[in-house]
Amino acid sequence: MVGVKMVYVPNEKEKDIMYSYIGRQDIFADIPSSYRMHTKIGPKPLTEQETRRYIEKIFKKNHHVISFKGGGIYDHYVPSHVKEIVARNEFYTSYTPYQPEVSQGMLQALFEYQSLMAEIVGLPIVNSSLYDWSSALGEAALMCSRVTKRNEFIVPESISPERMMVLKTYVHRVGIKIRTVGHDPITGQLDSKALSELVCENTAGVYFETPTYYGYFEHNPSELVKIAQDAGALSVVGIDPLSCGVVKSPGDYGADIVIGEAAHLGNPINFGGPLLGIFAIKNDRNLLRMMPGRLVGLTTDKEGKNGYVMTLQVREQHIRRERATSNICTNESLCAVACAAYLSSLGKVGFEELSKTIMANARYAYLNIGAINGFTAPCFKATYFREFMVKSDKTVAELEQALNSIGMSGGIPVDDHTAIFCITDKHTKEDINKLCEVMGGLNVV
Amino acid sequence: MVGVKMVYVPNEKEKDIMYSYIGRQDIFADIPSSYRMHTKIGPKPLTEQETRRYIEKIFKKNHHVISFKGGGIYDHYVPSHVKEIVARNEFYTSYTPYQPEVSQGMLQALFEYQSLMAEIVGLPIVNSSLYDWSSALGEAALMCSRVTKRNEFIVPESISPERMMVLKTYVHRVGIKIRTVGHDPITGQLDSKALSELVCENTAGVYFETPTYYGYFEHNPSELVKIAQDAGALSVVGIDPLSCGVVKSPGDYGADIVIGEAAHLGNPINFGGPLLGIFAIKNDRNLLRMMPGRLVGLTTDKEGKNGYVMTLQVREQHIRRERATSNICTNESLCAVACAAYLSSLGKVGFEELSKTIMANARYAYLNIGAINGFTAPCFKATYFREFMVKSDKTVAELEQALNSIGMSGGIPVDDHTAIFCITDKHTKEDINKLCEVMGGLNVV
Amino acid sequence: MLYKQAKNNEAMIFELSREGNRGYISDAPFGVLPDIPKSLIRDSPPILPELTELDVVRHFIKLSQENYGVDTGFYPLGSCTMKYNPKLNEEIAASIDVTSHHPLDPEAFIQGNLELLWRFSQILCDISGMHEVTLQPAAGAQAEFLGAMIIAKYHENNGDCRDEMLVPDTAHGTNPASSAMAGFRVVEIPSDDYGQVDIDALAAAASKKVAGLMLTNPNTLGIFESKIGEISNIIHEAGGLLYLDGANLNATLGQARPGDMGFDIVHFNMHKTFSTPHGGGGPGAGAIGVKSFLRDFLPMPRIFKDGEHYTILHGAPYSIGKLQSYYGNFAVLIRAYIYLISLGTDISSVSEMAVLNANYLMNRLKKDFDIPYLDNTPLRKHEFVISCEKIHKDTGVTVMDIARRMLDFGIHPPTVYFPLIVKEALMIEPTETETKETLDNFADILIKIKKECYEQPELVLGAPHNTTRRKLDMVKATRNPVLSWKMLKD
Amino acid sequence: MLYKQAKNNEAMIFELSREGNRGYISDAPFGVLPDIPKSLIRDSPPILPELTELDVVRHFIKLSQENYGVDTGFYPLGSCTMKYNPKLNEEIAASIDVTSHHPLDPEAFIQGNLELLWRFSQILCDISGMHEVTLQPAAGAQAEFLGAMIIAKYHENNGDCRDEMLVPDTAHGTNPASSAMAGFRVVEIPSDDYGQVDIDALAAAASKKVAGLMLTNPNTLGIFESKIGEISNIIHEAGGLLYLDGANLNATLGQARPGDMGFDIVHFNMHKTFSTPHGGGGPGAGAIGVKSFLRDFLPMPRIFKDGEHYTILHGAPYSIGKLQSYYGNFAVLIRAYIYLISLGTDISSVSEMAVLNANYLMNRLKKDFDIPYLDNTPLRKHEFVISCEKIHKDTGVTVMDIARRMLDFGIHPPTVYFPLIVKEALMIEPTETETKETLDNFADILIKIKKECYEQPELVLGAPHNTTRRKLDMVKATRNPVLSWKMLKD
Repeated sequence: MVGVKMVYVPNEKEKDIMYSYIGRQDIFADIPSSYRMHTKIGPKPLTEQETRRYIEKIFKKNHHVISFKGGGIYDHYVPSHVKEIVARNEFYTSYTPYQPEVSQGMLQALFEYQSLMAEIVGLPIVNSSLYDWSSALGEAALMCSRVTKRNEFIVPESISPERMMVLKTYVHRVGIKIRTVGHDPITGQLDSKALSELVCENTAGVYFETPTYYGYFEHNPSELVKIAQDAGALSVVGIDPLSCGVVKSPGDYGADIVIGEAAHLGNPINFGGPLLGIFAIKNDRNLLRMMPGRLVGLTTDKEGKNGYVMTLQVREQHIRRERATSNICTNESLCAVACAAYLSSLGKVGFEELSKTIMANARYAYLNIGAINGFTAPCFKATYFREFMVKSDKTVAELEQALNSIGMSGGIPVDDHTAIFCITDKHTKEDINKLCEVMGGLNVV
Repeated sequence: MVGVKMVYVPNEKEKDIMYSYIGRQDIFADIPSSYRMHTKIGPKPLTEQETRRYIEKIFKKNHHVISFKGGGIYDHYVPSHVKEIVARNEFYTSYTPYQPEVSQGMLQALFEYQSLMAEIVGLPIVNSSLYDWSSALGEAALMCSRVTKRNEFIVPESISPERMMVLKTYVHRVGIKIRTVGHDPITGQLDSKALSELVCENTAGVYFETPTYYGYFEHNPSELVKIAQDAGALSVVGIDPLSCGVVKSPGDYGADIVIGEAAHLGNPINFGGPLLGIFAIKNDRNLLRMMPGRLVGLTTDKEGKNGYVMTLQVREQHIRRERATSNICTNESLCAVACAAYLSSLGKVGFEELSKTIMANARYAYLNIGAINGFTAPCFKATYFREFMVKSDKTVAELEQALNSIGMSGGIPVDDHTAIFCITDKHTKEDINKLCEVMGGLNVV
Repeated sequence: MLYKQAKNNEAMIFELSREGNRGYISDAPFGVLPDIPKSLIRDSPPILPELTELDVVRHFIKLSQENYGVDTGFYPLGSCTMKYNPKLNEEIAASIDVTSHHPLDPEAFIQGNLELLWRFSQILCDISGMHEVTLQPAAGAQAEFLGAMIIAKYHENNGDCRDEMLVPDTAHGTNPASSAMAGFRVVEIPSDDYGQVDIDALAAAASKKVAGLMLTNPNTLGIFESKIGEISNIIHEAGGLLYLDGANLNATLGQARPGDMGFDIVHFNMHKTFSTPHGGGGPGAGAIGVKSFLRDFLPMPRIFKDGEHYTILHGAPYSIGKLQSYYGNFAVLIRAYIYLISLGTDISSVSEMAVLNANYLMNRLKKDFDIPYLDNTPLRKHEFVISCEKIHKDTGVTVMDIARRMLDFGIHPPTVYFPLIVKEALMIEPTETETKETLDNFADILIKIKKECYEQPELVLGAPHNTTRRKLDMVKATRNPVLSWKMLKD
Repeated sequence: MLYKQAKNNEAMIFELSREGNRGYISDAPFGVLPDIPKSLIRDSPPILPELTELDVVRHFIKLSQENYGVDTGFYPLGSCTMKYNPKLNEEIAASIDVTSHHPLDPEAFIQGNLELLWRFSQILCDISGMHEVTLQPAAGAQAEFLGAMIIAKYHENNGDCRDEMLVPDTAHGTNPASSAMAGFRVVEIPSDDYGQVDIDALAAAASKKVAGLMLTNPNTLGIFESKIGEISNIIHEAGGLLYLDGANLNATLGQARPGDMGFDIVHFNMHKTFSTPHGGGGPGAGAIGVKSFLRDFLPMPRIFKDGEHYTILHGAPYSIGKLQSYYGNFAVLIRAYIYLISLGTDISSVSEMAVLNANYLMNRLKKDFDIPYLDNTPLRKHEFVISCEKIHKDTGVTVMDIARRMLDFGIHPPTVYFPLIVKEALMIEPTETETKETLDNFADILIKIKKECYEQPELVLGAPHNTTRRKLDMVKATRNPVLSWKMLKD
């Protein structure tokens, strides 16, 4: 459709004036002619209505399912008012708040995100976001190495394969070695003895997750933190922040660095992105200096009024270039604002309630699944949060097929007979009963 | 769910303090005890998620159709940015702008709506909205009577039955008699001879519509206006404002009052409401004094800056009470803002284009329908805008059933074999071809 | 710290126009334009401004920042019940299920919408103690007009010629205006020393000419008409009908039902009692509930439940007809319905806190301000009225000046000069959705402004200082009306 | 008339907390909590603030009014391409189709999403002249890191040990930072008198140690690297790879393709070139396009079209692995895709107007300001850089002061102090979505401020005057970091 561009590109009638003002007609003359294009590329321009029809036709090829897949992507309900807040034009159409005097809204909102997350993880310093949990792990490994000047990073064998792949990418070229430590086959708990033996003078950091990728908590996290710290390494803990409504925070047991995923606190899952990587540290000037990501701090203006600014920017790439603590520039600010609005809405009581609800509902699910003939759940003797492993006589593929046929999507496969199921606040009792019904029916047939 | 109310009702923990501050525990003691309720009424409170599930379950009982029904409700595309504008919290959560200094945004937006609509209808004074076209007609009849101190109001026989019913309700108790005038059976044009004979010293106003309920234009509106005015009556013209992108505006032919419906310019159809009633008058101080509805005017503030206020409020019920020009108080402001945003987006060229597109596409439809064996369309020799009558050998009910079965909804019935079909900018060529296919198939079977 | 509203100095949209720019482009036609008689063709299209999508967005976003809503601050505008508008309701109202159906589409395709309307009217019946509800009125005033029409129709139907409508002197202006539109002569009933309907005056007025009484209860002083039983008897014994102006229903939700008090007709305002947003003046939505003996007079269409199916009744012999097209303001009604099903039985906590907030705030202010009728009637319901007459006499500062001064503190002022029987009235309705801190802050500011009236009256007289515009010249606007760009240009 | 930003004096959200208030309540559990070992249980829940839904909404709405975005005004922040974010894209991105799918759900259920990603990557290939595109990077910087990793992997795979990355002195800071993260030693290449890469220096640096060159073209001076053919030859002959930092792609869209110029790897920023909103810092989304000989190194997962079916490849032997979880920032990518299919072949008008706007504005300013390299290189692409060094020397006013003064006029200032090779640099990128009037207004204001620098420097030094906050103390924030409510309390 001729003219569609005019909706986004003005000055159609003023182009001539502008060209003659600058005194030249070919403003691309500096591009060597051999590279210049002489034909237009791309499809036929579409009007707004045509565009919408085009996209909606493709969307029809998706099918909505009740999914029990998690793996860091937790499909929580997002209250309407949180969506309305992040749809505010002044928020979503702004850039990184480089000019603080005119950007107090975003800065205060990010400061509040940092503050709310600090309360949850129990550490006072949280950056204003990283891309996701996985890249936060990569950054944590790099930071541990920078801080300790050591080059080994220990992770649990039970780590999510996604996170493991990202971690490897992040450390691959800077000479950090990844070492893994196993877990007890009954309790799933990280093998603290093996860990004690593994740490050495090369250990930059020890990472563990709680809840783990398999869904249960480490019951003695302070021991793991201590092993790391005793070896002169930093302890890095990966969490689902929602679990901190029930269980001790990493701050409670002295973790140095906390990472995790917070997208599910106020953001839809969006097919896996954007996410919201948490990165928190102890109040330690040395760690602070080495920390990746943006920080918003409180200060005062020339009239003495409180105000907010991006601070400690000297760590960042736009100032320190190749010696920066990270290359991160664009982060996930708006997701952090959503998270702040969501957490303030839940409040102290609501956060604890929701944390417990997830835990209770997950228990309802694994108890009922575990009671089905031919199924075992959960698989370790430990306290679980939202995810749990299900072992079945039938293969995961057979189970998945049966679930797909009624519009459900089962757990994330671990091996041929094991999958990790996930419960969020969107699952109803009926959903889980239906899941169990399919599982039960599977064995009968 | 206990506590749901707390989301909307604060002070749960401060109630005791407040009760003791006022020094009484029973704040409903002034309601005679015989009337006080001792049991709670209503259903179980629902959480946000439960509420959504409940509503969505009921919505599933609706079925989306491609509808060819119009009758004043025209399902036009609403651009995304228009929706975003009226979703601005400062707009939609504000009251009528009684305090102008803090409400300049809404006042300016309404002034702009008045101004844009004034350009379209060709009259300089447009109020900031009435409920809908029908009640605008009622108000117009009342106003004509007030202004002329006469008590007969002439309307075309071809008026929409909805509008006719509303008109009758509005004038029923104040002694205004409704007289009707017919139209030429071939051209559909209002019988100007009959009208000339009907007008008399009792005629307060003469109302006609262009396009008419049947969809064609009055080809000689200035004659009709003149007949009214020569009889000392006011002429009232009902329009689809979009048609004024092509045809002369009522201002061009000297109408005294213009009414119509503008909801489709920027607002979704919403199952028929809210709508957006247009009410415009000539620049005549006497008419202005007698006009219903709110008006926003330009003035200056104490620093001499331009600013906007609600003006001429002395006409209104909150000041003049039973002698007010109308009882209207709440109107359709936000729909008017959407309309202003939409019209500014279309602009001069886009408005004309859209007006012509509707007319051209309607013609495509009636030519193709008219070419089907057993069908006649359109039914009058006249120029049509968006709606047109279709006569068929089969009954309207048979046709409707056939269309329903493929997810379409046909025209609005006029009689057993006639229905009024409507074309909007949402109908595609494929929709109309499909419609014709069903019509063609109907006669074959 | 004083509030400062944004000043964007935004030009009128016509001034932003630049030839050739476009903000929305519709699909190209697939048909061909018919030959149009020359006489019919407009000489030139309407001179609408030409802007890009960005221009349009930026213009209206900037304007919005120069407006004040519940979402930006406290809005204790008396009798308007400016409570919080829950966002779930907004989101659902914007969904395709609400926005996309034509009201005349086949019954089978709109069962969901019909069910919602039906269920909603049932809830309203339950809450009000009425027997049938119509959701057609587009607003409260149209509902009043409908109520008056039903009263008229009822008496007409009885062959009873009654042309007087009784209205208390505290009534909203819409009551007399609506009565007049329905052809009634309005007879005003004075208030007594308790701020309530003067029973003796009412009894004296209650003749065979009286069609009905339009009563607001609690009234616009926020005072519950405790003698409602007596009032009901007087009106009914005179053969009249009792109509409740439901503008103040927020005060009694779940506490007492108008149906039980003898009201024959009740109107509801969705945008007051049931939390739908007011949109800067509208759209709102109204409803009318009636006792069963009046149900045949209700407007068309009516919705009935037939087993699991919902049907539409388009005509009925005694119906007053139609008030506006189709089913009323559906997109507004749906928000109110969601609000009600979400709160459920907790609806009584709405009225409790609305009343507690009002009484708390009144008590915070009673030492510093005159509150008429307080000695005789110590309780208020959802709102209360202060008189600033003494301040005016002492300092020359009017209540309107005080209202304007409040703007400087980021608070929307209460309603002023209403009800008419209180001089220099300030009518304060905090609503239930505001916190105690907000009320305390409001009280502190009002007391501070009173002090300013005595100590620095020029500060108050010159207000507002911090809003987008300073005090606007209302007289100029009336004397020389400029009501459109067209009038400005010409 | 000067702009004034809103000042709402909004407290920190923790200060608004009142015990017992709730802003969102989740469903009650249907299961029973397991026994949790005491040692695991948190002593007390995190002290999150307690607010009603209204409190939360009002707080953040007020904060939003104290922020500045493209939708509130001109935002010529150089190198950030702050163009208009079309609202259709926002609406579709908020629809359930975009928001609700899990990335690991069965392929058969997510065919629509896979198709969209696949089609999008095809369009990016077409536009850039590259052969395969991955959409995984969450942002431009992550894309750069990925590009550097692909360069590393390529050489590793060839058994070729190269540890130097060449980066011009005009490069964005992310280039050296990303190179370092990928284990490279960064070698800076100076610019010549034309504001372009010094070819001799480049040739001298091009050794067998060189893994590649990260080039921005047009560069951050807005100057097109006209000797790109020579540059490409030098790098390729040395065995290195040529990487395009695509931050400035807006300048060449539809005019010339990096693939044709010899680039082996290109990165894209959705939130710059393709109009997705920047969200106050993110989320954005990146993409990397490569020539076919590098496709095996792309990260997992990759999407392939197989007839009408789209499949996901989760592993491949030479892949660099994964950069972040799953498919990247889908909700951002979808906006960019919609933008591209909507514009279609009109994409070239984007670059035309972006470049015309920049050159027009530069010419409007060149009489009054120093524009380095202008004599040698008179054309700019999408942006240009002014030096305020003389003003600084003459008056003591820094470019940062000038930037702050612009805020008083309701304009977001350009980027300052970048690129590093220009002293007191002001880097101006108007973008194509702004009108000539906006540019003229900007030029007038900048010239006016220059005048102020000489005549009333205190006005500029004291700026901003009309924003939510006056000049903020950056040093204090660094010296005594207060980074959370927790730190403030303690």
